[in-house]
Amino acid sequence: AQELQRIQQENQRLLQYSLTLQEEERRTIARELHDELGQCLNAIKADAFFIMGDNQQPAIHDSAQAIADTASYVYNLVKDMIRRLRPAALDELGLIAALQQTLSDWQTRYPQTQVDFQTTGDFSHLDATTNIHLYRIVQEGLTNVAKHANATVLQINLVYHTEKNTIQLIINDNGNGFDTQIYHAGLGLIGIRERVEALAGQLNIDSDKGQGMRLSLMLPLQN
Amino acid sequence: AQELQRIQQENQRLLQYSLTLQEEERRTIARELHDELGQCLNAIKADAFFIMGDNQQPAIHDSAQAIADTASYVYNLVKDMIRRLRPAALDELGLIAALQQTLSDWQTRYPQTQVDFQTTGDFSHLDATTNIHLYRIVQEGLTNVAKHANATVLQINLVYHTEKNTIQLIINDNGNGFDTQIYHAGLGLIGIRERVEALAGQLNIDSDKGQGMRLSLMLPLQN
Amino acid sequence: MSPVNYPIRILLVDDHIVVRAGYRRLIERQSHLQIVAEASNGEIGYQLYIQHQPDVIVMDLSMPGRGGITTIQRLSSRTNKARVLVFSMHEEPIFAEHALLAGASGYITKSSAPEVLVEAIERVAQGEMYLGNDIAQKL
Ligand SMILES: Nc1ncnc2c1ncn2[C@@H]1O[C@H](COP(=O)(O)OP(=O)(O)OP(=O)(O)O)[C@@H](O)[C@H]1O
Ligand SMILES: Nc1ncnc2c1ncn2[C@@H]1O[C@H](COP(=O)(O)OP(=O)(O)OP(=O)(O)O)[C@@H](O)[C@H]1O
Ligand SMILES: [K+]
Ligand SMILES: [Mg+2]
Ligand SMILES: [Mg+2]
Ligand SMILES: [Mg+2]
Repeated sequence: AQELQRIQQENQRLLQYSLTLQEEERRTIARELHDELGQCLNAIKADAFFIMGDNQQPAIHDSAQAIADTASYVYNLVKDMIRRLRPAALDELGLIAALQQTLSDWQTRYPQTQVDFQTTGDFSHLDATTNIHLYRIVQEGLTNVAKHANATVLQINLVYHTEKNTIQLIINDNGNGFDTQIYHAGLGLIGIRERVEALAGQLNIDSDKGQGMRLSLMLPLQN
Repeated sequence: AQELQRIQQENQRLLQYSLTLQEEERRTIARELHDELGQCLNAIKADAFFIMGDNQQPAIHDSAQAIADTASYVYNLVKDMIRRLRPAALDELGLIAALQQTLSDWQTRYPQTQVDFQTTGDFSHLDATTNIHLYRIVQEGLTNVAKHANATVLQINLVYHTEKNTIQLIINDNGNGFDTQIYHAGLGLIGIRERVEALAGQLNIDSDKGQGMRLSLMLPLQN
Repeated sequence: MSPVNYPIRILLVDDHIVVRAGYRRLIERQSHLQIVAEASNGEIGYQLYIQHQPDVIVMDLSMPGRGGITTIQRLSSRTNKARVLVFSMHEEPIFAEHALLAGASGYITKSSAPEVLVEAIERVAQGEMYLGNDIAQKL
């Protein structure tokens, strides 16, 4: 039993460690892309416009136009990559602001599902690791609702329980649901389970055919 | 004991899964950077050169020059990111070619250590996961030799044992070595251990002060 | 050196549309070069080679489906007349080694100056081997 516990702790430590490394790497790449590329591409575009305005030769005009178009194309691509890698708001404005931003983007894309986001308590002092894990879990929850639920209501509830020093996250939709006895976990739910485990939390998934789905998790906070 | 084994298997599965996901993501990012950004930047440069060659107005020439310079600068940045993320040769030319390239780059940077790379058998049919893990292990081995060993000889041996359907990798240097009883594992050796575990392999590290270091691992192959 | 009929007829094989458009603009401005066909992957490139018998194939390596190296192997086992100039993002010399082994006549990287592409096409059309400076130094 002691051996068991030791292995479980080792397990959690390794998981935590490799997830943290991965998020660090994402953050580094996003930052590099953001800090350097965006500005450079805009500078290129400005020079291309200058050439177009100042020159009448058609061949030169064509080349300058091609440069401007390609620079815009690359710029959009980079913006997209950065967004996928790391939500800028998370580091700069904190978890709640990042979630608000993400939920409002999601709401625009899926107007048929009404999103209701409620928070209770102060989340400004969460550490970066907890922040990113919670953020990614909500992100995967949203993807699943869009993909599988066909729901009309999606509730997301984030509660800080002061007395127990724990955080509770609930993601609840009223859509198709699924039979928890026979479903096949994809990468999404495994990833959520991993992150909860890495934070030594508890995960519950309740669902049934036609009954929507309710994902609920409890995280103990250190210190 | 059964419970223990179950947990260890679960452990290995999760590790395997999260390492695979991470490497997949790296590959995707590297490919996007390579296929889209790199090529677009070169196309921009080509058009800028054309404008320079065809135009005498100094203001236009300067702008085109600025475009070419900025595009080169960004290009070098992106190339660096790609190299860190994923060696293109691994996916396109296979494990042996990728290792040859990496070892020859390393040899150029560290001419004081003589590198000897030997392979026995055919490695063209390894799956992508085994490829990337073996590649990363050698990569970390090289970093460690450069950082800690001060060796004059580094031998790398990759053997495919047909009868047992296993792969053996040996990384052997004749440098400083370290006391395996008291050393502190950094992220490098932990990472190697993780990858070997994820592949259900066996890892052995032999070393002692002044005796060099020998890292040897055995991987069972599926099918 | 073998005699060359001008214009040099070129087949351009690259999966990236921006690259093809850019290099088409560049090549079309040279009166002695002519693009006779374009392909977005190795399979189509192979078919178009048979159909058009171009003087030079300018070939990318990384493409979805059949990539550059297997296409070069396939071309060289069919005919010894196909002259392939590899034009790739990859700057590691191991790619050039593999391409030349497969039967390519030249290798330049996409970060080479445009004049280099033009010169390499001319030289390969004349039956010479051509390696870009950056690669030749590292080989
Ligand atoms: N909100 C939901 N409503 C209905 N079914 C769901 C919901 N979330 C998950 N499921 C069911 O659970 C399964 C597993 O989800 P999971 O996120 O692990 O995988 P996936 O979404 O199918 O694929 P992946 O996340 O790897 O792209 C889904 O295939 C789906 O059947
Ligand atoms: N080839 C080697 N020769 C001598 N000592 C080595 C060698 N490889 C590893 N070591 C010793 O083992 C220790 C742990 O190696 P490890 O790669 O885990 O960490 P690190 O290299 O110190 O840091 P990191 O890899 O996290 O950057 C090293 O600090 C060093 O003392
Ligand atoms: K022409
Ligand atoms: Mg999912
Ligand atoms: Mg190390
Ligand atoms: Mg390509």
